[in-house]
Parts: sequence; C-alpha cells; structure tokens
Amino acid sequence: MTNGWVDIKNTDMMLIMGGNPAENHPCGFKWAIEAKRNRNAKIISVDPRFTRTSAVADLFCQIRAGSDIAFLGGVINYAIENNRIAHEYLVNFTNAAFAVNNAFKLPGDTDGVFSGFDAGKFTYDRSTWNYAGPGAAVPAGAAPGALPPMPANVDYDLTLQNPNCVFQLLKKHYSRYTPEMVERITGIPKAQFLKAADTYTSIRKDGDMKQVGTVIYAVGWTHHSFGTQIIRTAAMLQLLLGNVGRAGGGVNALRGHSNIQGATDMAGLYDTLPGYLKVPTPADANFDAWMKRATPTSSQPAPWQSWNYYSNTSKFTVSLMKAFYGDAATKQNDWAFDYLPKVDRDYSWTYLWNDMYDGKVKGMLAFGMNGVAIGPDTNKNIDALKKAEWLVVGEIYPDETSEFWRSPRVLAQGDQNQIQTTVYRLPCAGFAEKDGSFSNSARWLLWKNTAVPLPGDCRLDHGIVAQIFLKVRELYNKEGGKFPDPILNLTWAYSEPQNPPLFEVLKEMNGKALADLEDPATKQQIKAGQQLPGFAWLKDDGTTSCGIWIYSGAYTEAGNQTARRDPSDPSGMGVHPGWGWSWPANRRVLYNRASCDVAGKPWDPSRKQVWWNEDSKKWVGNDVPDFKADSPPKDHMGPFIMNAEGVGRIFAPLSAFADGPFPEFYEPIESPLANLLHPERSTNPVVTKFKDTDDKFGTVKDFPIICTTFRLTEHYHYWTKNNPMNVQLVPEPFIEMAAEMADEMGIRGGEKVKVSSARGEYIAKAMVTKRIKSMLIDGKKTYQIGIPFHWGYRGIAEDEGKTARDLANQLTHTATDPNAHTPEFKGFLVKVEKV
Amino acid sequence: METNRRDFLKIAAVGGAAAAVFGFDVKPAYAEMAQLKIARASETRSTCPYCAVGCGTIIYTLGDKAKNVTAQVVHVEGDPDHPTNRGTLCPKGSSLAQDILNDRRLLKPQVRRPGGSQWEDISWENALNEIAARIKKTRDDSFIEKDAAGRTVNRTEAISWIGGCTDTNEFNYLVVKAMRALGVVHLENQARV
Amino acid sequence: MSQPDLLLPHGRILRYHFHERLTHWVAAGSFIYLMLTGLAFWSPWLFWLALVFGGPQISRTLHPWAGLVFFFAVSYMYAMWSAQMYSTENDKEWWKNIEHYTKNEDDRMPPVGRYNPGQKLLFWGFVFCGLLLLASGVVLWFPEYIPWNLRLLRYAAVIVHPGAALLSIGLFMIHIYMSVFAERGAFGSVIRGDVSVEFAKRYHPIWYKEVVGDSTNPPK
Amino acid sequence: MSQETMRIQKMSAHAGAIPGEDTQRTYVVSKLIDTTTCIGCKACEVACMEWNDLPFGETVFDNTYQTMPETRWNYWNLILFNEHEREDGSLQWLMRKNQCMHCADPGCLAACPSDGAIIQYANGIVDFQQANCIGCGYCITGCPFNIPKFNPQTKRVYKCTLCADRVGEGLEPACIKACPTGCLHFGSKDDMKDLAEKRATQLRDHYNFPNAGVYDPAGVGGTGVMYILHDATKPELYGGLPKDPQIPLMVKLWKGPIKWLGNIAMIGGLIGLFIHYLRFGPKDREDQDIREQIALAQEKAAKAAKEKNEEEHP
Repeated sequence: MTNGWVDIKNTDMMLIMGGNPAENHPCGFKWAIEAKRNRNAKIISVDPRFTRTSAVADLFCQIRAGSDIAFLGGVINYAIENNRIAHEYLVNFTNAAFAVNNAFKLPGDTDGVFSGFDAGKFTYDRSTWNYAGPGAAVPAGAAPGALPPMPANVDYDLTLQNPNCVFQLLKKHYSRYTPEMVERITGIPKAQFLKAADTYTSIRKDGDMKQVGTVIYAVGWTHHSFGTQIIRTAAMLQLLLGNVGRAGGGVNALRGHSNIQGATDMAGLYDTLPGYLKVPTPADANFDAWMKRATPTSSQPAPWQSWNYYSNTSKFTVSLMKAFYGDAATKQNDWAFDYLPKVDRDYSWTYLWNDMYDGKVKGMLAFGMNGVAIGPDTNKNIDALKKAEWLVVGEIYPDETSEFWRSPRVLAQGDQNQIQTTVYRLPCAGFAEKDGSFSNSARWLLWKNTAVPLPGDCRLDHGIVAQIFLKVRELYNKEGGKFPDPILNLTWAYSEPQNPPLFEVLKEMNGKALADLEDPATKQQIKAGQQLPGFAWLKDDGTTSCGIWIYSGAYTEAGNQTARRDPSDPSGMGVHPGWGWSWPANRRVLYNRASCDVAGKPWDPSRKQVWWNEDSKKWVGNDVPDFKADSPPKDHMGPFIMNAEGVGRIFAPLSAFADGPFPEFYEPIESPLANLLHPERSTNPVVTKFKDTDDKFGTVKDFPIICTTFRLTEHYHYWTKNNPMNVQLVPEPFIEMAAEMADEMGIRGGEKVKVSSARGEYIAKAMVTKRIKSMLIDGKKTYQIGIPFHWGYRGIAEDEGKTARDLANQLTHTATDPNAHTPEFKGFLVKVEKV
Repeated sequence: METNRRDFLKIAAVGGAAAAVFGFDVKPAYAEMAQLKIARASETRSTCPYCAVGCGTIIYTLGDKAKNVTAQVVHVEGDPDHPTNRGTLCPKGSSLAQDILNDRRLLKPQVRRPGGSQWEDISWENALNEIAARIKKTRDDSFIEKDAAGRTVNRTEAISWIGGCTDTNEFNYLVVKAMRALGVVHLENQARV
Repeated sequence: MSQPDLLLPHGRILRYHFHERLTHWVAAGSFIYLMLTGLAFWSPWLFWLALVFGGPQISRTLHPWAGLVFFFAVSYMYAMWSAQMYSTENDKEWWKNIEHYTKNEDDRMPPVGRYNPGQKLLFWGFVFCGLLLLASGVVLWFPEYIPWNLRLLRYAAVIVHPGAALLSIGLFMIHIYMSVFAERGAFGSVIRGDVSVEFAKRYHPIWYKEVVGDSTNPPK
Repeated sequence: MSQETMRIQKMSAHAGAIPGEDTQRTYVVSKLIDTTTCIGCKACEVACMEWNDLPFGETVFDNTYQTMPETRWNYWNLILFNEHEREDGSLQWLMRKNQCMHCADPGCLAACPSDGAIIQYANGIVDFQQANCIGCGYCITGCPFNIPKFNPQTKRVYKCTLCADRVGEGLEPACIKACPTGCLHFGSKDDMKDLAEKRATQLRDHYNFPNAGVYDPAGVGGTGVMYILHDATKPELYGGLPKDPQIPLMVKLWKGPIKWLGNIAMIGGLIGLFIHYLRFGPKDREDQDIREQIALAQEKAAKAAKEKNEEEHP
C-alpha cells in the first residue's frame, strides 16, 4: 500500500476492484466504512461476482474477469475527455509533460504491439521506449542489445500540447477505450460504466483538488498474464487525478498474508535481494559493473531537480554484503561479489515447478508453503514432485504438498510405490509459539510475543533452518565440497546459533556501524558497534552493515522500534507514528510531498500531511516527509524520489516493464473471444506458455464458461480447513453460478457439479445465486463462475469424506505475467456439467 | 464475583419444608453468572497470522506464567489499542484459539521413504542429518561455477526453496541469507503467487 | 334378564370389576400428579408444588409421561365404558330435574341406569379433555421440534392445554365431591368394587333392576 | 442481598416482588446493528462461540453463505443472508445479525413458568438461568423472534446472554468487540438511539435509501438490540424480521385473562362445593331410614291431620 489501513478513513471515493476487502481484509475494511460514515464517501465495487464488498458498495459493476485494463483505460479516457484531471499535479508531479522518443509507436498504430516487437522471440527491443532529450543514445562500447540511458535532461512541454508528450500519447492511446468498447469488452453496460466513471472522477469536478479518491485492489489484479499492467493503469489514473501521495488516496495493494509484505521486502524471491536490490547477473563482471547497471541516473527537465534516491544503491548493497559476510566481505574481494549466485533467467514459481517436472530440480525445501495446493496446475506440481529426489516440508498441519504421494491423483494412477521421493515432514511452530516481526500491508513492522510453549516435539521454524544450515556448514567444514566459501563465511554470530533469537536478527537487519561514524552536517556521531538510526547513515566503504536497508531504523540504539505501542494519533489522520515502525524511515504515506501543491501548501488544508515551513526552511508535518527535508519548493524537486525522474511515471520508460510503457488491454490466455482492439494480437504478446504434457490450454469451443477463483472471509487459504470453527462456518466447497445459467443447465442449488478445464476437473456443490448474472460480451451471452479454493485432500471435512478431495488449482494454468511472473489464476475457461 | 448467588429467597414454607424432607435443594439460584474467564489469565500481545491487515491480538493463557504452569490458550481477542483493528477481529482471527490448540497439529518429525505408502517416525537428529547430507550432495552434484560463456555464476539449480508468507521477517531474512549462501536460485515465495 | 354373577352375599352388588377399579386409580393417580405439577407451572404461587414432587425439572420431565399414562387409562375407560355412556331419552328428563339432584332430592329424580347423565358427562368430559391435553401436550412436550413456520401449533397448545386442564380440574372437583362427600358408598365402590343394594336402588334403580331382574332370590 | 439479585428487575414466575426492581440507579445497555455496513463476515458468530466456549455442531452446504438455517442452542448469533432485487433492478445482499433482541418486555420471560429461570437485569439484559430452567420450552413459544433453543441433552434452553458476564465487568459483548466494520455498536440505549437516528438520517440524505430507519419495535416495549435498516418499512426482507413483533396473543391470553379466569373458577368451584355441602350435605345420611320414618310419620301425621280437619270441617 502507498498509504495505510487507517488512512483509508480519509478518503472521499473508493474504487475497489480486483479485490474483495470486505471478505478478505475485514478489519482493514472498517476504515472504508469509516470513510462512508464520517465523510459520506462512496464505494464503487467492480468485480466478476457480487461480493460482500459489493453488498456495502454504492455502485456495483459486474466485470468480465480479466478485462480490467479495458475498464480502467475507459475511465482514463473519460477523465481526459471530461477534463476531470488534476492539471497542476499532472504537469509538475508526473512525466505528463515529458517528450517521448519520436520512434515510439503505440499499439493502436502498430497492430496491437508497441514499437520494437520481435514477433519471433516474443520480446521487445525497448530502446524506443524512452524520453526525448540529449544523451539518450546507446553509449559507445555498450554490450550488444543494451538499452540507451534516459536523457539527463528531458525535452518537455508544460502546455501538454506537444503531440509526442506523454500526456498526448496517453490521450491518444486511451481514446480507443470508448464507453462502447468498454461495454463490448467488459460486459458492463455503457450506462453503468459511465455512471462508474463519472462517480469516480467526480472528485475532480470543476478543477477541485480537495477531494481524494483511492484505488484498492488485491490479487484479483495480480493473477493475470497482464497483472502488473492492470495495476499500472490504476496508478496512472491516480496520477492523472492527483491522488497519489495524499491522505485517503494512493494505490493500495491489500496483501493477502500476514507477512507477505515482509517476505517480499526480504527478497524471498529469486529476482531481488533484501530491500528490492537487483540481483547480480553473469554479465556483471564485478561489483562495480553490477552497481553501474543497478544504479539509475537522474533524468528530468533541466530546470527541475530529481533526488533519485536509488543513486545510493551501492551503499545499500555493500552494507548488505557486510551483513551477510562480515569480515569476509572486503573491498579487496569486491565485497564477496562472487559469493552471490548470479541470475540470468526466469527461476520464478512456475519455472521452478517446470524445472522439477523436467527433472532438473532434485530437492525442495517447503516451509509454510503448500505448493501443490497453491498451484497453478496442481496436477503438474504433483507430477513434478514425483520426480524430485527429496522434499523437506516444514508445517504445522498435514498438508497436500507433504502428502502428494498419497494424493487422490497418485492413488488413482496407482503408482505410489514407484515414487522415489523421500519426504521429510518437520513439525514447526505456530504463530503464538514464536516472537518476531510481521510487516503488514501498510508496511508497518509489528513485533509479536511468544504466548504458549511449543507442543509435542515441534521446533521453531527459524531454529530448524539454522540447524539445517549449521549441519551443512559442518559437513563442508569436515569434507569440503564445491565452492564452500559463502557457506563457511556466512555470518551467524547469534548468541544461540541453533535457535537465533529473533531480536538479534532484527538488529542485524537494521544494521550497525562497523567503525565510528559522523554526520558531517549535524556532527552526530555513532560509535562502532552501535545500531544505526536509519539508512541515511549507510556507507559503501564497508563501515556499515545492514541486512535490509529499508528496515534500517527498525531496531536502533533506542531499542526495538517495531515493539512500540503508543496508540496516539496527534493529527487525527490515522498516522499513529508511535505504533510499531513503518518502512521507510517510519513514513506512513509514501510520496507525501505530493499532498502539497508546487508551492508546498497542502491541497486540502483539512487533511494536512506534510508541508514546507518557510521559517525553518524545512519540510515538516504530521507524517515523516517522504522527501529531501531541506529542498525548497522553488527548486522543483520531484516528489517521487525513488524514480530517477523524480516524478510519477504515466509513461514507464525503457526496461521498467516487459510489455509496454502504457498498459494495453490484452485478453487472458484462455479467453472466450479475440481481442476486440486487435484480434490478431489477442493476448499479451510477450507471454509464453510451457509445452509439457500437463500444460494444456483450452478454447471457448470446448470450454465456454469463464472461471475465476476466490477466497472466502470464513477461511484462510489452505490453513483453516484444519480449524473446526471455520469448518463449521463454511463446511464444504462450492461453485458459484448464475441462477440463469443453472436454470438452463437444470442445476439446482446444492447439487453436485463438475467443472473441467483443459488441465483437470473439480467437483463440488452448486451455489445458485442472483449475485452473478449473464453478460453480453461483444453482444454474445457469456457466463462466469467462481470457485472458492480453500479445500484439498487433507482437512477436517476432507478426512471425514465430506468433499471430493479436489483442489481448485487442478483447473488453473501456468502462464504468467511477464513482469511479476505471477500465474493467471483468474479468468480461465472451463465447462460445467451436472454430476 | 461468586459463582452462586443463592442467598436470596425463602421459598414458600410448605414447599420448602416438604422439599427439604426429600433432600431437594429448593432455593432457585438467582443471577448465576459465569465468571469472567479471562479475569486473571495472562495476556500476551501478538499479531494475527492470517491476512496482511496485521491485527493486534491478545492471547489469554492459563496461569500467571509461574514456573510450574504450562501456559495454554484460554481465549484470543483483538487488541483494542492497535490502531488498525482497534480490538476487532474477523472470523478467522476470532477463531485463533482453535488454531493454537488444535488436535490436528503435527507433533513429531516424520519421513516417507521411496516407494512408501506410510509415514515413519524419525528422530530430529536423524532427520536433520539426512537433510543436511542431501542438501550437500545435491549442491555438490549440481553446482555451476561458470556458465557456458565462462562467466562466474556460482549457483545450484537443483535445490529449491519455497516459503510461505506467515512467518516472521527474521525467519525470512535467515532463509534468504542461508539459501543465497548455498547458491540457491530457485528461491520462491507465496509473495509471488 | 339378570346378572346373578354381580350379586354378592350380604346384600352387596358388584359395581366395578377389578380391571375397572385399577384403571380408575391409574387414571386418578396420574391425574392428581398431572394436576398438581401442572398447577405448579400454572402459577408462581403454586410453584412449590413442583418442589414437593422432586423439583421442577423432574416434574417437567415426568409430567408428559404421566400424561401418557392418564391418556392410556382414559382410553381404556373409553373402551370399557363408552357403550354405556351414550345418552338416552330418559337422560333428558334427568337433566330437566337437575335442580332436585343438586338439592339431594334424589327421590324426585327419574330413575337412571348404571351411570347417571352427570357421570356420563364426566366421562365424556374426561375423554374430550384427555384428547385435547394429549394433542396440546405433545406439542408442549417437544417445542423444539415444532418449526418456526408451524409456531401456530405452539400458540394453540398454550391455550388449549391450560383450557382443557381447567375444564378437567372442574370435572375432577365435582367428581371428588360427588364420590367422596355427596354419595357415600361411591368411594368404596372403586375400592372394594361393590355397593349396597340400597345404594344401587337409590342411585341407579334401572341398573339395579337389570342386575337383579326377575330374580327369585334378590339379595338380602 | 447480593449485588446480583439487586440487579434483577424482572423475573419469571416469581411470587411476590422482584428483589432488584428500582433498587439501583443504572442505565439500560443496548446493541445497535447497522445492517447497511454489515459485511456478513461472521466474526460476531465466531466471537460468540469463542467467548462462550460453545461446542461445535454439524453444518451442511445449503446454497447460501448462511452458516445454518437458524440459531441453535449452541449457536446464539447467526447472520442471515438474503438476496433482494430493488425496483431499479439493482441487487441488495442483505445481511442481518440475528440473536436475542433483549426485549424490554420479553415474551420468553412472560411465558416462563419457572421461578427465576429467566431474568432481566436492571441494565436490560435478558438472561436465562439454566440452573432454574425446567426445559418446558414455553420461552420458545413466548419469543416473537424464534431465539431460545432447546438442548435435548441437558433439557435446558439457551440463548445469547448479551455477554452478561462481560457487561457485568464493564466490558462490551464479544460480538460487539469483534465486529470488523463497526456495524455493531454498544452503549446506553439512549446513546444508541441517537447514533441510530443520525445514521438513518445520513442514509436518507446522502445515500440512496429514502426509507432508511431504525428498528426498535414498540410491541415488545422496545428492544435491547436495535437495527438500522436500509428500508425500515420492509423488515421482513431481512430474514423475516417481524414488522410489528408482539408477545403472541395466545401467550398473552394464557398468562392474562385465562389465568385469572381459571384461578377464579378453581377457587370459586372449591368454595361453591363447600357451601353446597354445608347447605345440603351428603345425599345419603346414616340416619336415612329414620329420616324416612320421620318423613313417613310426618306424612302420616299430616294425612291424619288433614283427615281430621276434613272430618271437623267437611
């Protein structure tokens, strides 16, 4: 979230789409209700199903799963056509005025692709996706295929009239997303779409800048083969309306798991290092080459400034290497650059399983992660695990992954005794049995305490990892082996190495001084060994260590900041600066400089976040300014300090995205019709599919119904099927379908139906409801169904034989988003039959 | 508060006397209220492990944390001080007591051997030794120091880690640290899906 | 036609066979229990009655079972006696003279058979109330099985049950009064089974004639 | 006298005065349920189950999100889900938390025959005292909201206590605390009424609900649980919420006129019979024969006198 949970209470308008917060984040959703109650705010709910969020919304639109970009593009078009835009914000805080390379072409002009498409390789040469300006040429001697840099000084037109400026391109691009086109693609009747567009953009009616709107989404947007671009479209809309950085505004991802934000920050993912640092590639010959590639250079109109905070990348990275390798990371050995594995291809989730399926991945450690159930394409994952040599599962309940060898699929195939995989199942600790911090969706780090002892023979998860690692290290110590250096030199200086106390780990993550440090400006001193107060102190000379730069400040000399419990909120705006600790630097709303006009005065004086204090010549406020504290407004430094341009990106240049600088509507991989904008280029052109036996794709001829998966408020993923309370609330899996469709098929509520996709089948009872209606997609009657996915083959109801022991992900496919590599769980094709 | 508040009515003499002869307790119990079950339980502040709202919870446990007590959950309730949830909890958070005290919990290490159809018990020591040996062997067998172009890559593509998203930041940090040190690149997480 | 088997020595006539007496007392016992426990639930002032019978919970538990016993006893009575309980032409005359009956001027009453019309009324009253009490009692016994959309049944039951109970209590009071206080010898008839010739002649002259008939050897 | 009995202001089937009636200053507490912000998440259901440690029961899928068709003896708090199409074609998914309404004039209490089995505290909470419950189920009949539920095993009736144990200690009920959206409110009845009216006004003025209003039915003296409804003219849409709930007429008749008529009849009957006996005595006195002889003698004497008279005055 750019903002936070409590901050939602400050909004006037909510577009809730690709998410169902009333069901999946009920306690956070209270702040949406508070906004309704106290500000007469409105909720627009756009969803394939009428959900419990829709039940309290002021306007509901039933959208075809996967057509979100068409809807949002239509809203952008509406906002521009009706001048419902934040002009001053747009010109000064976004790249709307930036001129774009003449060679850049929009998909409207080039058969559904942007300029630079290689139809053979399904990739883009992105060199034309750049701003215009001096210095935007590929430097001599660069590697073949290297992208040009952004121009140091960008050509611009503050009147926004230049036909090649971002705003004009945006306008042209989305002028194709007419209300009629939106209706044909999304199935939302034109009148209803216009009502939604009018309602949402009404906050900018007659040039008003006081009101604020927020966009709230969840995995209903990410689970697509163009998921990142849906979110981009929303971000662009928010920039267009001047809603980013403002209390009650922003683009708010509601994350689904207690510490999914922390796991992302911590880089439990192949393509990043802690704090969103870029991983080294084999092409990075040494540390400096890596830093040169990873560090952006600023690019903005000449009279403007850009802080370009990522120019500090090397400080963050050296400090990380010092945290990982301590004294073994020196300037002489390139900060142990060789210790890091180099990454130059896609190792993401579906590739991981595909590699295991192909016999390349021999062993897997799965902790708190039910990979078989989570899918996509459960059957493929089961088939992949059959080929693994070993699997280690750390869990608190019996799960589908650890028991893949006795899944219904394996039992039906009868090849259990041929499965050579050795499976270890280790009993782990429940949340109440361990302490440590979670980072919530609002980036708040909150410490929790141990309440009960471990039951039975369970061990702490981090203890198990430590014990395994230390045993491996012992083996390398004793026996030697391939490149043991990173293993032997990894810092593990915890007071109890077998069970590292988590507060010590948090201290390491926060970072400490390795030598005496002094801030030249304030003369503040930090002694060697002391905890750092924040990431501003990080150095790239090896005198600081920090496990994750964005968490620097979480555990300072003042103690564990994540355990702070001061509930006060002096501004009344839900900032709560003394509760826990928020990254970065305890800021609660990101980009909050944008809550002020160019002169540094709040857009809405009744919702003051930060502002320029002319007397102290500083940015001050109710929140920590997300800005260079002493940069006066007249310097025109951009508020989006993490972007090299300093401004919000309506046009995302160069390598930012794999599939285009503007989002274009593409059909889901399995879709009932060809893209109405460009039928020849129907789906996301850079998405590729696996071609294994288990990777089958269906067409509308065989699978005429659109299917989407979802969560219920009564259950949590594949966890609460072990909890008798939640099982009582919703005891059985079901399939939600339109009453009209059920009538046509002769299905009555409660009867068993079989849903099949090209990959697999799923049997559950029908929930026949008026909450889903038939839709006219390009004039053709189309149905959608929804499947809640909380069941499997191990659980209370499952073990009692009350379910078909199917997993919803037996139906889903493995095509992924090219940017985030997230699979397309939503909006695939199925057929439905009465059992 | 006492459990029984029976110190009130004197029942009609005849009935009372007659009933007393037969040994019946004749006095109705008026306002027999349940005791506040958390009145003296220990409070521990925690965070709900489910979604990313990160609601503050208070776990009430048996006993006062004295040495001779094995704390067990009595009740779980929202933390009213927590700015986000202000004491509220959803149906999942409200049922956390059933998650903490749940008879489906895994309580001992187990192994399924190749071709096996059942779980077998295994000691922690043996399990960890076997796992460490397998990790080392797989790593040594598959470690790539240089790629086809001769560039240093120092990675193994044969070991994978998949992690859930309900464990702590500190756990994740230790995992990333250890896995990167092993050269693991198939490092993925619920955060992806 | 006489029934010499009913003629006993010492001028006694058998009025009730053993199975009749037993049935009567089964009905009477259960009725008294039902009445007293029922009254306990009827009025807070009488709630102590339930305590006397082992506590209100036990009373609540046993009351319906006692009700079944009562109903079966009444049913058996019906099987035994209903044929004798139908109204006759003579009864109308009796009713016309009811005033004399209440003034103990029995000699002014038309002769009656084994049962006088008042007794017949009592019988039918108990049969009728028994049916109502059973029907409403079953509803009240298992209120949890009466679904919400059939709640009218429960509403009816809470009126019918006390109504029928009140009616039967009224009958009961008259019955006790008549049998214990007014007609001496009647009480003995449901204990020992026999009545005196005088009793039979006085209160049930037609029955007396039926029993004695043209017997040449009338009891002495 | 304990504090607890002083807090009792109404008591079922109690002979004589109620010990706590008007003996303490207090205010009536009340729940306010804003159905317009209810998301049907069932947190209240779970919080209720958890706080009261109620045992789990069997449920089956029934083509609805509703946990079960109606509340159970071990499930006191149930959200009712109803799909409703408005005149303009838009869909409403109405959710109503159903539980004991804690009526000011409780039908259950009126119907209950057991001394102190149902009580109403001075703060308005209607509570079942299972120790005194005899399991007759009259409360089930007396309730216009279908709330009290019978446990066949214990033969007692159970329902929402409004967490009397918590409220007694100064805490809010468990459901109130849990409610994620804040559609549940708790406070003094006066405060809740104010809040309800304000919200209803907001719904009428700023949202498209011209008939929004508050449900606090007068037929049962007002309720300790009030609702804010999108359309207060149609409470039936919310899972059959009665428009004008009353203690059932039959129960009123039974506990009112019939009871008094019956008492009069029974007592009158006893007295009447006694007087009859005094006046007329038994039908067959032990001196029956003497009386007959006396009567005969008197008859004879009268006859003789008459004859004599006739003789004297022919």
